Amino acid sequence: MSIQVKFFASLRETIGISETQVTSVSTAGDVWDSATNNSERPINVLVAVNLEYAQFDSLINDGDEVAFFPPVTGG
Amino acid sequence: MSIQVKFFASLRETIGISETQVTSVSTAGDVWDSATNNSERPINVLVAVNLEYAQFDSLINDGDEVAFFPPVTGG
Amino acid sequence: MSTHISLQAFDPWRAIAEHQQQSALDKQFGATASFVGTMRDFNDSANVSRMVLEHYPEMTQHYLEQLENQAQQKWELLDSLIIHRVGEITPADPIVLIACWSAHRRAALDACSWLIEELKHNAPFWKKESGQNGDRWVEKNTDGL
Amino acid sequence: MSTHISLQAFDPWRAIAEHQQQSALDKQFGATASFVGTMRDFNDSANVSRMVLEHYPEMTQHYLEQLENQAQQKWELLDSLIIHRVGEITPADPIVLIACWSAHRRAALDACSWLIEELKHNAPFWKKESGQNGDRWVEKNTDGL
Repeated sequence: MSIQVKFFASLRETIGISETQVTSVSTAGDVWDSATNNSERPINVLVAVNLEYAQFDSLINDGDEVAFFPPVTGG
Repeated sequence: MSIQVKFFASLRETIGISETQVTSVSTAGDVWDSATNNSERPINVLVAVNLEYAQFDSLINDGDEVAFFPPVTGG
Repeated sequence: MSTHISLQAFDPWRAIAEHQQQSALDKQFGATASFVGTMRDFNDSANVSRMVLEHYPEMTQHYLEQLENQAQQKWELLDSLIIHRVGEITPADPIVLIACWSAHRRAALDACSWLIEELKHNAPFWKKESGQNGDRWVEKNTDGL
Repeated sequence: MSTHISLQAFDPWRAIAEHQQQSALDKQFGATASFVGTMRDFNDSANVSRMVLEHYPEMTQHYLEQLENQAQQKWELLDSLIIHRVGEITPADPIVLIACWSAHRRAALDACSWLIEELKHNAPFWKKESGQNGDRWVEKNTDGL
Protein backbone atom coordinates (compact mmCIF):
# COMPACT_ATOMS: atom_id res chain seq x y z
CA MET A 1 0.00 0.00 0.00
CA SER A 2 1.02 3.59 -0.53
CA ILE A 3 -0.17 6.48 1.64
CA GLN A 4 0.53 10.12 0.78
CA VAL A 5 1.41 12.12 3.91
CA LYS A 6 1.42 15.91 4.29
CA PHE A 7 2.46 18.27 7.08
CA PHE A 8 1.44 21.90 7.34
CA ALA A 9 2.47 25.14 9.01
CA SER A 10 4.46 24.97 12.26
CA LEU A 11 4.28 21.19 12.19
CA ARG A 12 5.85 21.14 8.73
CA GLU A 13 8.70 23.24 10.09
CA THR A 14 9.12 21.17 13.27
CA ILE A 15 9.05 17.82 11.45
CA GLY A 16 11.14 19.22 8.64
CA ILE A 17 9.18 17.64 5.80
CA SER A 18 6.13 18.75 3.91
CA GLU A 19 5.28 15.58 1.99
CA THR A 20 6.27 11.95 2.19
CA GLN A 21 4.88 8.47 1.62
CA VAL A 22 4.42 5.53 3.94
CA THR A 23 3.39 1.91 3.52
CA SER A 24 2.09 -0.83 5.83
CA VAL A 25 -0.05 1.17 8.24
CA SER A 26 -3.47 0.47 9.65
CA THR A 27 -4.46 3.71 11.41
CA ALA A 28 -3.79 7.45 11.08
CA GLY A 29 -1.71 7.15 14.26
CA ASP A 30 0.46 4.56 12.51
CA VAL A 31 0.92 7.02 9.64
CA TRP A 32 2.23 9.62 12.08
CA ASP A 33 4.63 7.15 13.67
CA SER A 34 5.90 5.88 10.37
CA ALA A 35 6.23 9.30 8.70
CA THR A 36 7.90 11.01 11.67
CA ASN A 37 10.11 8.12 12.69
CA ASN A 38 8.12 7.74 15.92
CA SER A 39 8.38 11.37 16.98
CA GLU A 40 6.29 12.34 19.95
CA ARG A 41 2.91 13.61 18.76
CA PRO A 42 2.08 17.09 20.06
CA ILE A 43 -1.23 17.00 21.94
CA ASN A 44 -2.98 19.48 19.66
CA VAL A 45 -2.10 17.92 16.29
CA LEU A 46 -5.07 17.51 13.96
CA VAL A 47 -5.39 14.87 11.28
CA ALA A 48 -7.33 14.77 8.02
CA VAL A 49 -7.83 11.70 5.83
CA ASN A 50 -8.77 12.38 2.21
CA LEU A 51 -9.50 16.04 3.01
CA GLU A 52 -11.86 15.25 5.92
CA TYR A 53 -11.10 15.59 9.61
CA ALA A 54 -10.40 12.20 11.14
CA GLN A 55 -9.22 10.56 14.36
CA PHE A 56 -5.85 9.00 15.08
CA ASP A 57 -7.53 5.60 15.30
CA SER A 58 -9.25 6.07 11.93
CA LEU A 59 -8.47 3.20 9.58
CA ILE A 60 -6.35 3.97 6.53
CA ASN A 61 -6.72 2.44 3.09
CA ASP A 62 -4.34 2.13 0.19
CA GLY A 63 -4.17 5.39 -1.77
CA ASP A 64 -5.38 7.59 1.09
CA GLU A 65 -3.95 11.04 1.68
CA VAL A 66 -3.25 11.74 5.35
CA ALA A 67 -2.44 15.27 6.55
CA PHE A 68 -1.23 16.48 9.93
CA PHE A 69 -1.44 20.08 11.06
CA PRO A 70 -1.62 22.37 14.09
CA PRO A 71 -4.81 24.19 15.20
CA VAL A 72 -6.10 26.30 12.34
CA THR A 73 -5.86 30.10 12.42
CA GLY A 74 -7.58 31.35 9.29
CA GLY A 75 -10.28 33.93 8.80
CA MET B 1 -50.48 75.78 26.36
CA SER B 2 -49.75 74.74 22.79
CA ILE B 3 -49.03 71.18 21.71
CA GLN B 4 -47.88 70.29 18.20
CA VAL B 5 -49.54 67.09 16.95
CA LYS B 6 -48.48 64.93 14.03
CA PHE B 7 -49.97 61.87 12.33
CA PHE B 8 -48.07 59.52 10.04
CA ALA B 9 -48.67 56.91 7.35
CA SER B 10 -52.02 55.05 7.29
CA LEU B 11 -53.13 56.94 10.38
CA ARG B 12 -52.50 60.27 8.67
CA GLU B 13 -54.73 59.09 5.81
CA THR B 14 -57.46 57.73 8.09
CA ILE B 15 -57.55 60.80 10.31
CA GLY B 16 -57.19 63.06 7.30
CA ILE B 17 -54.70 65.46 8.86
CA SER B 18 -50.94 65.40 9.12
CA GLU B 19 -50.35 68.23 11.59
CA THR B 20 -52.46 70.21 14.02
CA GLN B 21 -52.25 71.91 17.39
CA VAL B 22 -54.14 71.33 20.60
CA THR B 23 -54.35 73.12 23.96
CA SER B 24 -55.50 72.18 27.44
CA VAL B 25 -54.45 68.55 27.63
CA SER B 26 -52.82 66.61 30.42
CA THR B 27 -51.88 63.27 28.83
CA ALA B 28 -50.95 61.91 25.41
CA GLY B 29 -54.37 60.20 25.38
CA ASP B 30 -56.00 63.63 25.82
CA VAL B 31 -53.98 64.86 22.83
CA TRP B 32 -55.43 62.05 20.71
CA ASP B 33 -58.98 62.81 21.82
CA SER B 34 -58.61 66.52 21.27
CA ALA B 35 -56.83 66.29 17.92
CA THR B 36 -59.13 63.61 16.44
CA ASN B 37 -62.38 64.96 17.83
CA ASN B 38 -62.67 61.90 20.08
CA SER B 39 -62.21 59.34 17.31
CA GLU B 40 -61.86 55.77 18.44
CA ARG B 41 -58.17 54.95 18.94
CA PRO B 42 -57.04 51.90 16.95
CA ILE B 43 -55.54 49.33 19.31
CA ASN B 44 -52.10 49.34 17.67
CA VAL B 45 -51.50 53.12 17.54
CA LEU B 46 -48.09 54.19 18.81
CA VAL B 47 -47.33 57.55 20.38
CA ALA B 48 -44.09 59.54 20.63
CA VAL B 49 -43.57 62.64 22.76
CA ASN B 50 -40.68 64.88 21.75
CA LEU B 51 -39.29 62.18 19.44
CA GLU B 52 -39.30 59.46 22.12
CA TYR B 53 -41.75 56.59 22.41
CA ALA B 54 -44.27 57.30 25.18
CA GLN B 55 -47.46 55.91 26.70
CA PHE B 56 -50.99 57.26 26.34
CA ASP B 57 -50.96 58.20 30.02
CA SER B 58 -47.65 60.08 29.65
CA LEU B 59 -47.99 63.64 30.91
CA ILE B 60 -47.73 66.43 28.34
CA ASN B 61 -46.09 69.83 28.84
CA ASP B 62 -46.51 73.10 27.01
CA GLY B 63 -44.47 73.10 23.79
CA ASP B 64 -44.32 69.31 23.46
CA GLU B 65 -44.57 67.60 20.11
CA VAL B 66 -46.83 64.55 20.15
CA ALA B 67 -46.91 62.12 17.23
CA PHE B 68 -49.26 59.21 16.51
CA PHE B 69 -48.47 56.47 14.04
CA PRO B 70 -49.17 52.84 13.14
CA PRO B 71 -46.69 49.97 13.69
CA VAL B 72 -43.45 50.78 11.93
CA THR B 73 -42.40 48.91 8.79
CA GLY B 74 -38.95 50.22 7.90
CA GLY B 75 -35.73 48.40 7.15
CA MET C 1 -20.79 56.78 13.97
CA SER C 2 -22.93 58.04 11.18
CA THR C 3 -26.62 58.01 10.23
CA HIS C 4 -27.91 59.10 6.83
CA ILE C 5 -31.41 59.29 5.45
CA SER C 6 -31.18 59.01 1.68
CA LEU C 7 -33.76 60.39 -0.73
CA GLN C 8 -31.90 58.86 -3.65
CA ALA C 9 -30.92 55.34 -4.53
CA PHE C 10 -27.58 54.45 -2.94
CA ASP C 11 -24.93 51.81 -3.53
CA PRO C 12 -24.40 50.13 -0.15
CA TRP C 13 -21.04 48.59 -1.05
CA ARG C 14 -19.63 51.86 -2.30
CA ALA C 15 -21.01 53.58 0.81
CA ILE C 16 -19.18 51.13 3.07
CA ALA C 17 -15.94 51.49 1.11
CA GLU C 18 -16.15 55.29 1.16
CA HIS C 19 -17.02 55.46 4.83
CA GLN C 20 -14.05 53.24 5.61
CA GLN C 21 -11.68 55.39 3.57
CA GLN C 22 -12.88 58.63 5.13
CA SER C 23 -12.67 57.37 8.69
CA ALA C 24 -9.35 56.90 10.45
CA LEU C 25 -10.02 53.22 11.00
CA ASP C 26 -7.24 51.91 8.82
CA LYS C 27 -5.24 49.05 10.31
CA GLN C 28 -7.12 49.10 13.59
CA PHE C 29 -10.24 47.17 12.75
CA GLY C 30 -10.22 43.45 12.19
CA ALA C 31 -13.90 42.91 11.52
CA THR C 32 -16.66 44.50 9.47
CA ALA C 33 -20.18 43.12 9.56
CA SER C 34 -22.87 44.50 7.35
CA PHE C 35 -26.52 44.04 6.57
CA VAL C 36 -28.32 45.32 3.49
CA GLY C 37 -32.09 45.17 3.17
CA THR C 38 -33.30 45.32 -0.43
CA MET C 39 -36.74 45.77 -1.89
CA ARG C 40 -38.04 42.52 -3.30
CA ASP C 41 -40.61 42.49 -6.10
CA PHE C 42 -43.03 40.34 -4.15
CA ASN C 43 -44.47 40.57 -0.67
CA ASP C 44 -47.34 38.43 0.57
CA SER C 45 -47.69 37.04 -2.98
CA ALA C 46 -49.05 40.27 -4.53
CA ASN C 47 -46.74 41.70 -7.16
CA VAL C 48 -45.24 44.94 -5.98
CA SER C 49 -43.90 47.29 -8.60
CA ARG C 50 -43.14 50.36 -6.51
CA MET C 51 -43.01 51.47 -2.92
CA VAL C 52 -43.08 54.74 -1.05
CA LEU C 53 -41.23 54.94 2.25
CA GLU C 54 -42.55 57.59 4.60
CA HIS C 55 -40.83 58.54 7.83
CA TYR C 56 -40.90 60.96 10.75
CA PRO C 57 -37.72 62.85 9.88
CA GLU C 58 -36.77 64.40 13.23
CA MET C 59 -37.53 61.24 15.18
CA THR C 60 -35.85 58.98 12.62
CA GLN C 61 -32.56 60.81 12.88
CA HIS C 62 -32.80 61.00 16.67
CA TYR C 63 -33.79 57.36 17.03
CA LEU C 64 -31.05 56.01 14.75
CA GLU C 65 -28.37 58.06 16.47
CA GLN C 66 -29.58 56.74 19.81
CA LEU C 67 -29.41 53.20 18.45
CA GLU C 68 -25.82 53.68 17.35
CA ASN C 69 -24.96 55.07 20.79
CA GLN C 70 -26.58 52.12 22.50
CA ALA C 71 -24.70 49.69 20.25
CA GLN C 72 -21.44 51.44 21.14
CA GLN C 73 -22.23 50.97 24.81
CA LYS C 74 -23.15 47.31 24.44
CA TRP C 75 -20.24 46.27 22.21
CA GLU C 76 -16.69 47.44 21.58
CA LEU C 77 -17.36 49.04 18.24
CA LEU C 78 -14.83 51.19 16.46
CA ASP C 79 -17.44 52.66 14.12
CA SER C 80 -20.88 52.15 12.68
CA LEU C 81 -22.86 53.39 9.70
CA ILE C 82 -26.60 53.38 9.08
CA ILE C 83 -28.16 54.49 5.81
CA HIS C 84 -31.92 54.31 5.27
CA ARG C 85 -33.70 55.16 2.07
CA VAL C 86 -36.96 57.13 2.01
CA GLY C 87 -39.30 58.26 -0.76
CA GLU C 88 -40.06 56.35 -3.95
CA ILE C 89 -38.39 53.00 -4.25
CA THR C 90 -38.37 50.40 -7.02
CA PRO C 91 -37.63 46.67 -6.79
CA ALA C 92 -33.99 45.70 -6.20
CA ASP C 93 -33.24 49.09 -4.62
CA PRO C 94 -31.37 48.89 -1.32
CA ILE C 95 -33.56 50.18 1.51
CA VAL C 96 -31.28 49.96 4.51
CA LEU C 97 -27.58 49.48 5.16
CA ILE C 98 -26.03 48.76 8.54
CA ALA C 99 -22.28 48.35 8.89
CA CYS C 100 -20.25 47.85 12.07
CA TRP C 101 -16.50 47.88 12.57
CA SER C 102 -14.67 46.31 15.51
CA ALA C 103 -11.34 44.80 16.48
CA HIS C 104 -12.78 41.31 16.93
CA ARG C 105 -15.56 39.63 15.02
CA ARG C 106 -18.32 39.05 17.57
CA ALA C 107 -18.79 42.75 18.39
CA ALA C 108 -19.34 43.72 14.76
CA LEU C 109 -21.54 40.70 13.98
CA ASP C 110 -23.70 40.92 17.09
CA ALA C 111 -24.08 44.71 16.94
CA CYS C 112 -25.09 44.54 13.27
CA SER C 113 -27.69 41.88 13.98
CA TRP C 114 -29.03 43.82 16.98
CA LEU C 115 -29.18 47.12 15.08
CA ILE C 116 -31.27 45.76 12.22
CA GLU C 117 -33.71 44.10 14.63
CA GLU C 118 -34.13 47.29 16.68
CA LEU C 119 -34.46 49.40 13.55
CA LYS C 120 -37.09 47.06 12.09
CA HIS C 121 -39.11 47.04 15.29
CA ASN C 122 -38.93 50.69 16.30
CA ALA C 123 -37.55 53.15 13.76
CA PRO C 124 -40.39 55.37 12.49
CA PHE C 125 -40.55 54.36 8.82
CA TRP C 126 -43.65 53.15 6.97
CA LYS C 127 -43.89 51.35 3.66
CA LYS C 128 -46.71 51.79 1.19
CA GLU C 129 -46.62 49.33 -1.67
CA SER C 130 -48.08 49.83 -5.13
CA GLY C 131 -48.86 46.80 -7.23
CA GLN C 132 -51.43 45.21 -9.48
CA ASN C 133 -53.91 45.28 -6.61
CA GLY C 134 -53.47 49.03 -6.03
CA ASP C 135 -51.78 50.75 -3.09
CA ARG C 136 -51.60 49.40 0.41
CA TRP C 137 -49.74 50.21 3.59
CA VAL C 138 -47.61 47.35 4.85
CA GLU C 139 -49.22 46.54 8.19
CA LYS C 140 -46.35 45.08 10.10
CA ASN C 141 -42.82 43.89 9.64
CA THR C 142 -42.14 40.18 9.62
CA ASP C 143 -40.01 38.59 12.31
CA GLY C 144 -37.33 38.15 9.67
CA LEU C 145 -37.92 34.44 9.11
CA MET D 1 -22.67 29.35 -4.04
CA SER D 2 -19.09 30.22 -4.68
CA THR D 3 -15.75 29.76 -2.93
CA HIS D 4 -12.56 31.48 -4.02
CA ILE D 5 -9.04 31.31 -2.68
CA SER D 6 -7.30 34.53 -3.60
CA LEU D 7 -3.55 34.91 -3.96
CA GLN D 8 -3.92 38.64 -4.53
CA ALA D 9 -5.41 41.43 -2.49
CA PHE D 10 -9.14 41.73 -3.14
CA ASP D 11 -11.75 44.41 -2.60
CA PRO D 12 -14.54 42.71 -0.64
CA TRP D 13 -17.18 45.35 -1.46
CA ARG D 14 -16.51 45.19 -5.16
CA ALA D 15 -16.51 41.38 -4.94
CA ILE D 16 -19.97 41.41 -3.36
CA ALA D 17 -21.30 43.89 -5.91
CA GLU D 18 -19.89 41.89 -8.83
CA HIS D 19 -21.14 38.58 -7.50
CA GLN D 20 -24.59 40.07 -7.11
CA GLN D 21 -24.60 41.42 -10.65
CA GLN D 22 -23.44 38.15 -12.18
CA SER D 23 -25.93 36.02 -10.33
CA ALA D 24 -29.59 35.95 -11.25
CA LEU D 25 -30.61 37.13 -7.81
CA ASP D 26 -32.03 40.46 -8.84
CA LYS D 27 -35.34 41.38 -7.23
CA GLN D 28 -35.63 38.09 -5.37
CA PHE D 29 -33.42 38.65 -2.38
CA GLY D 30 -34.38 40.99 0.42
CA ALA D 31 -31.36 40.54 2.66
CA THR D 32 -27.60 40.45 2.31
CA ALA D 33 -25.40 39.87 5.33
CA SER D 34 -21.64 40.04 5.07
CA PHE D 35 -18.56 39.67 7.19
CA VAL D 36 -15.09 40.89 6.29
CA GLY D 37 -12.05 39.94 8.35
CA THR D 38 -9.14 42.34 7.91
CA MET D 39 -5.53 42.12 9.00
CA ARG D 40 -4.88 44.44 11.91
CA ASP D 41 -1.40 45.81 12.52
CA PHE D 42 -1.28 44.53 16.07
CA ASN D 43 -1.95 41.14 17.63
CA ASP D 44 -1.12 40.24 21.22
CA SER D 45 0.61 43.64 21.56
CA ALA D 46 3.57 42.84 19.29
CA ASN D 47 3.65 44.98 16.18
CA VAL D 48 2.94 42.93 13.12
CA SER D 49 4.09 44.29 9.82
CA ARG D 50 3.44 41.36 7.53
CA MET D 51 1.78 37.98 7.54
CA VAL D 52 1.92 34.83 5.48
CA LEU D 53 -1.19 32.72 5.20
CA GLU D 54 -0.55 29.08 4.43
CA HIS D 55 -3.29 26.61 3.61
CA TYR D 56 -3.99 23.05 2.52
CA PRO D 57 -5.35 23.88 -0.93
CA GLU D 58 -7.36 20.76 -1.77
CA MET D 59 -8.88 20.51 1.69
CA THR D 60 -9.58 24.25 1.90
CA GLN D 61 -11.64 24.23 -1.26
CA HIS D 62 -13.42 21.03 -0.25
CA TYR D 63 -14.06 22.24 3.29
CA LEU D 64 -15.42 25.65 2.29
CA GLU D 65 -17.72 24.16 -0.34
CA GLN D 66 -19.01 21.73 2.28
CA LEU D 67 -19.63 24.63 4.64
CA GLU D 68 -21.65 26.48 2.04
CA ASN D 69 -23.68 23.33 1.39
CA GLN D 70 -24.35 22.90 5.09
CA ALA D 71 -25.42 26.53 5.40
CA GLN D 72 -27.82 26.05 2.49
CA GLN D 73 -29.34 23.08 4.30
CA LYS D 74 -29.66 24.90 7.62
CA TRP D 75 -31.06 28.18 6.27
CA GLU D 76 -33.09 29.30 3.27
CA LEU D 77 -30.22 30.94 1.44
CA LEU D 78 -30.51 32.15 -2.12
CA ASP D 79 -26.75 32.41 -2.53
CA SER D 80 -23.46 32.66 -0.65
CA LEU D 81 -19.93 33.74 -1.40
CA ILE D 82 -16.71 32.98 0.45
CA ILE D 83 -13.36 34.52 -0.49
CA HIS D 84 -10.23 33.77 1.54
CA ARG D 85 -6.85 35.29 0.95
CA VAL D 86 -3.63 33.27 1.10
CA GLY D 87 0.04 34.15 0.70
CA GLU D 88 1.72 37.38 1.78
CA ILE D 89 -0.56 39.84 3.49
CA THR D 90 0.03 43.35 4.79
CA PRO D 91 -1.93 45.28 7.44
CA ALA D 92 -5.38 46.53 6.42
CA ASP D 93 -5.67 43.83 3.74
CA PRO D 94 -8.95 41.92 3.78
CA ILE D 95 -8.34 38.27 4.69
CA VAL D 96 -11.80 36.76 4.46
CA LEU D 97 -15.17 37.72 3.03
CA ILE D 98 -18.41 35.91 3.68
CA ALA D 99 -21.64 37.10 2.10
CA CYS D 100 -25.08 35.50 2.27
CA TRP D 101 -28.25 36.35 0.38
CA SER D 102 -31.76 35.39 1.44
CA ALA D 103 -35.37 36.50 1.11
CA HIS D 104 -35.67 37.39 4.79
CA ARG D 105 -33.07 38.82 7.11
CA ARG D 106 -32.50 36.13 9.76
CA ALA D 107 -31.34 33.47 7.28
CA ALA D 108 -28.63 35.71 5.81
CA LEU D 109 -27.51 37.09 9.19
CA ASP D 110 -27.46 33.76 11.01
CA ALA D 111 -25.80 31.88 8.16
CA CYS D 112 -23.11 34.55 7.83
CA SER D 113 -22.36 34.43 11.55
CA TRP D 114 -22.29 30.63 11.52
CA LEU D 115 -20.04 30.44 8.45
CA ILE D 116 -17.35 32.70 9.88
CA GLU D 117 -17.32 30.77 13.17
CA GLU D 118 -17.03 27.41 11.40
CA LEU D 119 -14.38 28.73 9.05
CA LYS D 120 -12.35 30.19 11.94
CA HIS D 121 -12.52 26.95 13.90
CA ASN D 122 -11.97 24.39 11.16
CA ALA D 123 -10.84 25.66 7.77
CA PRO D 124 -7.20 24.61 7.17
CA PHE D 125 -5.45 27.99 7.08
CA TRP D 126 -2.47 29.02 9.21
CA LYS D 127 -1.11 32.48 9.90
CA LYS D 128 2.54 33.29 10.38
CA GLU D 129 3.17 36.83 11.53
CA SER D 130 6.33 38.85 10.97
CA GLY D 131 7.05 41.78 13.25
CA GLN D 132 9.70 43.49 15.29
CA ASN D 133 10.10 40.31 17.33
CA GLY D 134 10.70 38.14 14.26
CA ASP D 135 8.41 35.51 12.78
CA ARG D 136 5.94 33.44 14.71
CA TRP D 137 3.06 31.12 13.94
CA VAL D 138 -0.23 32.26 15.41
CA GLU D 139 -1.05 29.44 17.82
CA LYS D 140 -4.79 29.63 17.97
CA ASN D 141 -7.69 31.77 16.90
CA THR D 142 -9.43 33.88 19.47
CA ASP D 143 -13.06 33.22 20.34
CA GLY D 144 -13.87 36.46 18.51
CA LEU D 145 -14.38 38.58 21.64
